[in-house]
Amino acid sequence: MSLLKKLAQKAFKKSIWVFHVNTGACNGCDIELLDILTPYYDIERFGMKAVSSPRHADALVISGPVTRPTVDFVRKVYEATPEPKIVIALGSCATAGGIWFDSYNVIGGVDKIIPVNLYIPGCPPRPEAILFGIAQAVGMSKKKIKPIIAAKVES
Amino acid sequence: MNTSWIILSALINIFVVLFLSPFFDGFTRKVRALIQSRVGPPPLQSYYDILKLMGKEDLKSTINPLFRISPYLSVISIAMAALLIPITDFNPPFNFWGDIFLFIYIITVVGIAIIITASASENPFAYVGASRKMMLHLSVEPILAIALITGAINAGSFKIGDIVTWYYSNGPNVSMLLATVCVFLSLQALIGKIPFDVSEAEQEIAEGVLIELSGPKYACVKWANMSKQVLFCLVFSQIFIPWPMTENFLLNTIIALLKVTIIIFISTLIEALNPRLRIDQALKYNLTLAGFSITAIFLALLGV
Amino acid sequence: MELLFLMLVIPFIGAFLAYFSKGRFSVVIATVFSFFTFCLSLINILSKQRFDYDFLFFRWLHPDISFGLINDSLTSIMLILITLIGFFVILYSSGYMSPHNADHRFYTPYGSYYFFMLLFIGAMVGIVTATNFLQIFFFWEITTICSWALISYTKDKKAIFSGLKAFIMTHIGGLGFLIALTLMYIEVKSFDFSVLNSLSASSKLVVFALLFFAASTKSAQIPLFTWLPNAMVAPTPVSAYLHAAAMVKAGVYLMARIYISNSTLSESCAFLMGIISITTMILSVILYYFQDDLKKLLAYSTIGHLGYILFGVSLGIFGSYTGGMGGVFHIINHGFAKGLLFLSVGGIAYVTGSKSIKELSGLSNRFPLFTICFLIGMFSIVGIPPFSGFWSKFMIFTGAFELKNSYMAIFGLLAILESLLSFCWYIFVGHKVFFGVSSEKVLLANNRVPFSMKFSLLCLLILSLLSPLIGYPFVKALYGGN
Amino acid sequence: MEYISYLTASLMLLLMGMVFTSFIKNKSVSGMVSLIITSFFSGFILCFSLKLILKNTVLEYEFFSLSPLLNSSFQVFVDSLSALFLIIIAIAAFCVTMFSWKYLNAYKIYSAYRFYPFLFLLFISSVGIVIIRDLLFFIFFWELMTLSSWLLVISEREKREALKGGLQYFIATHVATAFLILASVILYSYSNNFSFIEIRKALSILIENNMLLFNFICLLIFIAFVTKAGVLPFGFWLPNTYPQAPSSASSFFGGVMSKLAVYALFRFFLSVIPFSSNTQIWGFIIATAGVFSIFVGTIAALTQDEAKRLMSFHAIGQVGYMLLGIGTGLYFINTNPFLGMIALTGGLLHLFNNSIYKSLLFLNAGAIFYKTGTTDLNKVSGLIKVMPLTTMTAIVGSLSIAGVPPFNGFVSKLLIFESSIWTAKISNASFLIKGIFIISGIISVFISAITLASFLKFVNSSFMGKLKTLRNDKKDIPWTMTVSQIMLAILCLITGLFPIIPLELIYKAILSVSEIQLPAFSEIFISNFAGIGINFCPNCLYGGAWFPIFVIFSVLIFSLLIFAFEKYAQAPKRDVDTWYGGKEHTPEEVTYTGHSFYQPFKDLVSFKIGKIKFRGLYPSEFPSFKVSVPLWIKKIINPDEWLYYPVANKIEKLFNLIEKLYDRLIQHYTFLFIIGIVLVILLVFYLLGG
Repeated sequence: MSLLKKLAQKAFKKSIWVFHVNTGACNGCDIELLDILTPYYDIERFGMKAVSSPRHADALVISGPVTRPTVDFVRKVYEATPEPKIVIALGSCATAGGIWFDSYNVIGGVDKIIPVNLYIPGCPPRPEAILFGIAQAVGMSKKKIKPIIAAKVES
Repeated sequence: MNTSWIILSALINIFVVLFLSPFFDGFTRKVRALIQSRVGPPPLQSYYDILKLMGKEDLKSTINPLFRISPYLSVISIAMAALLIPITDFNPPFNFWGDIFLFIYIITVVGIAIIITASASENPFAYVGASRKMMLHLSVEPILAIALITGAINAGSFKIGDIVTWYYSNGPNVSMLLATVCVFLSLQALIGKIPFDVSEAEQEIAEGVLIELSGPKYACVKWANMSKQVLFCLVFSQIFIPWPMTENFLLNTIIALLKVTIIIFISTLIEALNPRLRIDQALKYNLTLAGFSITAIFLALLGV
Repeated sequence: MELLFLMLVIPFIGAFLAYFSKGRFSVVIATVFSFFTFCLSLINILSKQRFDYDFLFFRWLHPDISFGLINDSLTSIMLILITLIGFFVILYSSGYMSPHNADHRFYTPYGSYYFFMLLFIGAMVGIVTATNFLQIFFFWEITTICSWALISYTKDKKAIFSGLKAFIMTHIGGLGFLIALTLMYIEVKSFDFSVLNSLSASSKLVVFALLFFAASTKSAQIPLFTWLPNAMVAPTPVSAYLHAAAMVKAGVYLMARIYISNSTLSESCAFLMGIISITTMILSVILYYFQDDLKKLLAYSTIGHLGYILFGVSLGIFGSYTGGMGGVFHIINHGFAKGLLFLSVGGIAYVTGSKSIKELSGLSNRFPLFTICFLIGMFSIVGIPPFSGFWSKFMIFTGAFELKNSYMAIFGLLAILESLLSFCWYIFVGHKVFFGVSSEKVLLANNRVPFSMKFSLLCLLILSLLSPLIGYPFVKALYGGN
Repeated sequence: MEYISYLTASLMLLLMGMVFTSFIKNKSVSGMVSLIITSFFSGFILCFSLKLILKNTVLEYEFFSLSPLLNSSFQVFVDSLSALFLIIIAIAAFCVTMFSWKYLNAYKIYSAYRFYPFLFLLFISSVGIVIIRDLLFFIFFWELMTLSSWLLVISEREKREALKGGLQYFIATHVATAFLILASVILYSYSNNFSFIEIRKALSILIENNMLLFNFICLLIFIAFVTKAGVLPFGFWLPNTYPQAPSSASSFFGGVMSKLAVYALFRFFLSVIPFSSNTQIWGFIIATAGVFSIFVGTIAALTQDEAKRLMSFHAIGQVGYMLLGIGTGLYFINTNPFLGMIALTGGLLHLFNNSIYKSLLFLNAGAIFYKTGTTDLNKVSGLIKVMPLTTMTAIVGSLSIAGVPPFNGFVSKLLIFESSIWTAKISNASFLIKGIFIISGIISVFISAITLASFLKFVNSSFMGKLKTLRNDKKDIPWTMTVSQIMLAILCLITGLFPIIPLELIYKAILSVSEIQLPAFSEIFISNFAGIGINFCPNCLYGGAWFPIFVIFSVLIFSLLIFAFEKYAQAPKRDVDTWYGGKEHTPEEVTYTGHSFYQPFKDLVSFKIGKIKFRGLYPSEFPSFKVSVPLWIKKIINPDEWLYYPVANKIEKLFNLIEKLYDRLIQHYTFLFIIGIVLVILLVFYLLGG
């Protein structure tokens, strides 16, 4: 592994670019996600920023239960994101389907479609929780639980 | 003017334009954050970004070979343009007659490289961006050309070095001041920042020309864009405001960096405080400015 | 000499034989006799004789007036034009005058047709070989009769009227000729071509004006030019012959002859000729734009080009050899090209039954031969190099400006303008008729074109291409002779 | 003597080709025959002209003379300028014929003898124009060229546009030729000879005696050539005409034919018309016409959606550059030979370069047509996947025409810019004239950007993007077509990197033509294979320079660095679908058509004056107008109606009146008889008595 590669890996943690995917959310999570861009929380101080193309993204933040029409989109957007990437399921719905879990047009949580690295539960989750979650995902903050999902990603 | 001086000077130019440009970008972001009363990213953030992108996966959405080549071309041409800017001395490291035309064309090549990348990517958003970028380019390029030609007429030489020397020794006159003002007014458009960032409008066409790029290619284009900012600020500060200039090349470099910092600060202020223009508005603005700047030529002809 | 005499006699004999023979046999006789005439003229040219023969046994009116045969460059080249085109027209007629003709079905026996055609050839040979004005006048009136008969050949009302009109108008011209002859005789008792030199200044102008009047009616110049467009009711080969070699060329031949034989003509004569020919030219080019019938278009074009020739001759009289020779040169070039044009239009009419510019389009898809013939004829006429018209027209233009006379320069300018305008209309017509999507008439046309028509068209095509080469030595000789 | 046999042989070859191909109906056989013949021809001509230039000799030979009828002779005269153009013709002819071989298969209803004979005729006439030194035969070949190109334009005889274009073309150029004919006959009246030498003598007398006439002749010549060259407003026909011919023919039109008009202009104004104070005025007029053409032509090109039409507009614009160079040169060559020579050289070098890349670009359009059946930029896209090499050549051509370093357009444009802007410093012309020259320079710089933009549009919308449906299979175009394009592309690159090669040829050509004292090559250009330096005045240092070596080295070094960098970073690669927001789309939905490119700019330069709509400063559609002829004209031109028929009717009435007297009554006859006798007797008495 070359020096540049190592540097790149190190830099990865300091510069997470986020692409936001809405698979059918009620916009509650989306508004909370926007909150972290505001001066109060200011996600940019961690080098994070929202991008508008999955090609540039390092993290996919998926909010909402995966509805039937959006299944293809979720797969596509996952494919369109370059490695290394992390997938963050934002909110209860994205985690496991939320209150829509048995709805006829909902598949369920995001992990039924694509591997997920991180769940941020809450309906909606607080901005602090989102920040904390992302920080955990990239290893900026120590994890409190064992990352079982990480194994799933590798498989 | 020996070979070693040329190499040293060239290295300094490359260093300033290419390798310091992420720092200046970081500076911009910091300033913008401060204006918006945020903390903002760390000053080296842009270096991290580029490094990170270097290590990322390189996605190929097309078999078009141009899609692979042209991002690198943009960096190459920026580097070449950097060699034509006087930083360490009145004379740039590569200094020959007629280089203002070469300079104008090389900065065009930067645009072409990005446009070809965009259009090779097969993405309609990228096409929109490419179209806008070209229009912006062809409306703003005449202003720089006219300003440089004004200098050339005044100095009686097509060398950038001679223009700077003449300007430094003779002091400003009306035509040069007018040209300077015009270049300043077009600086944002030259750099491609708000209010002239129509070709990469994130909210509107999803980064337009850059939408399909990823990994090292994206890093290159990002880097080229950052370097372009420094390059044009250097053009403005070194050619149109050459004061102060000393004998010592290190001191000159530091002065140049300081000037660039100030200009970038002003440019960031403009960027942070303005909304984006529509493409037709931008075109009209630029073409009006270009028409206005022709006055500078006539003034230069009259010798004032 | 015997050759020339034979040439003069053979068409007349052929004419009577053709008249009295039955059915298709007359065709054969006409073809053979015209071919024979053509061969004789060819031999005449190849033998390169130049003479001025005198029929010593024949005297009339005055002992000094001699009749005979002349054979110089002008005559030789006119002879080749007359006999060649005559032969091809007769050959063409053998295919054209048939019941299969879609334009007009010819059922009637052809005897009288070939009679008059051969008579025409004979009369034209007589005109160009005549040694004096009186002799010319004799044959001159024969051509008038022939044209009258041939124009009203189809015998419908319009044809008869047109024939009569042509007859009356050209005859009025002939009257002018007669008066001129009388005046000549009264003053110097001679009809020689060089007689104008010996006339007194005032009567010289009068005689010249009268001769020019005769020539201009024959050559359809202002004022009496209206018979020519009407004469288009004649069968197309007749029109072709009328326009290319016979009838109208008699007038210009007369003027060319006067120009060559008389060196002391005044400038006012030249000016008179110039102004009339230029006016005719401009008038004809305006009239181009009102024509729908291809043949009428060609008729007006003939009027214009005769104007060119007369303009060239007038330049020659004015003092420019280049212009004069250009005029003579144009007789040849125009003859071949116009013959080609008429015959191709005849072919088009033969297959489609229409000569209307509006009705025809896209002919090139089905009839490439007609297309090539028409286009090459057209380019020759309007003077696109490398085709023939370019050279003679260029000489005329050069002559006009060479004189450094402001009037002649203006005339030259007008001539160039005419050339341009006619080019515009011709190229438009060419585009309209030959290119584009085929019209109904063209699609319904029958494909069978008689071999004789094709053959004569092809030959004329080649001749038209070569006509500058054919004409050049003669014109050069004429120049040297002066 | 050796030279003339070369020349005769090559002309004979062309004639042979014309005759042979007239009889071969099969396209591929005909193509092969003409390719063989043309390659021999090109080889001969290249050998001949290079030898001529390098040995610095002149070929002078008289085939035949038309005297005494006209003092004109078929006088062949090949100096370095002619040789330069022969080189251009040879290159273009070879590539065009090679391309046509397979290309003609793209036209279904189209037999070979609608194309090759006329192409050979075009070659013959172009060679003829270049080598002749006699005005009459010059006009002859000039019009022959018009004729043959017209035949090529209308070779698709069922197409309305082709016919319209052909008609416009022929009429416009024939009118121009009429101007030339007028000029020539006026000149003949003074020189009494059509030879250029005699005409020059006559003109030098004319300058002293009749300035007005001299200027009039200059005007006629100017209009004649400028119309053919396609300089606006005289070249209005060009965009309607060039696209209609088969692409290989339009390639020859754009690459050589319109350049021959510039050649003629150059030849006449530099060597036939003697230098005088008027030369300056004409230089200025030529330069202004050039700038106008540059500006309008190129901006109009930006608004076009059809590849060949776009290129045709660029042909107008590029000719403007040449005219700007030549005009500036003519203006300054007397007062400031250094500047004048730089401008002239720039103009001619641009011509040389232009003939290469313009041919290339039209061939590219032909390749597109071959593959898709259309050159409409809205209907083609993604062709790089089918023909990658063609795409590369198209990009090279586009960058060359835009003058991007290191391709060849840059060098010549550099010379033109510098010379026109440099007038400010060196010349002592008036403020206004200087201003106009400088503005011309700036406009040409600006228009370079526009050129680039419109060619990027061409490249982007035809070669990039999703592949749309093709006419036939997905194979690449035949190799002959590709090779002919690649040859031209390589030439673009070579002449861009080593401009010294054409530059020296061109300089020699100008020196061979001009009769005034001019600085030597080494005084103006310091050059080696590293690049060129330009000297603007005898004492100053080098005023302009172009070091392609710098560009090459920098590109190489930086490319190596970046390549190493990328290799070092070891980014993994993966093929993915294009990102449209996750959804499946048809190619039509996700293609950004050529029409949409630069829409705001198009709106900016489109306006309406009266009833004429201007699109890109160029009238896109004229209101139709009808000329109604007044009745009196119709009446006057038909004297039958108002003169002859009434008179005839009157006479007829008179005769009817007389006829009435004959009413078959013997008494009346007797009465008349008696009256008659009485009258006769009275008369006799009167006569005898009197």
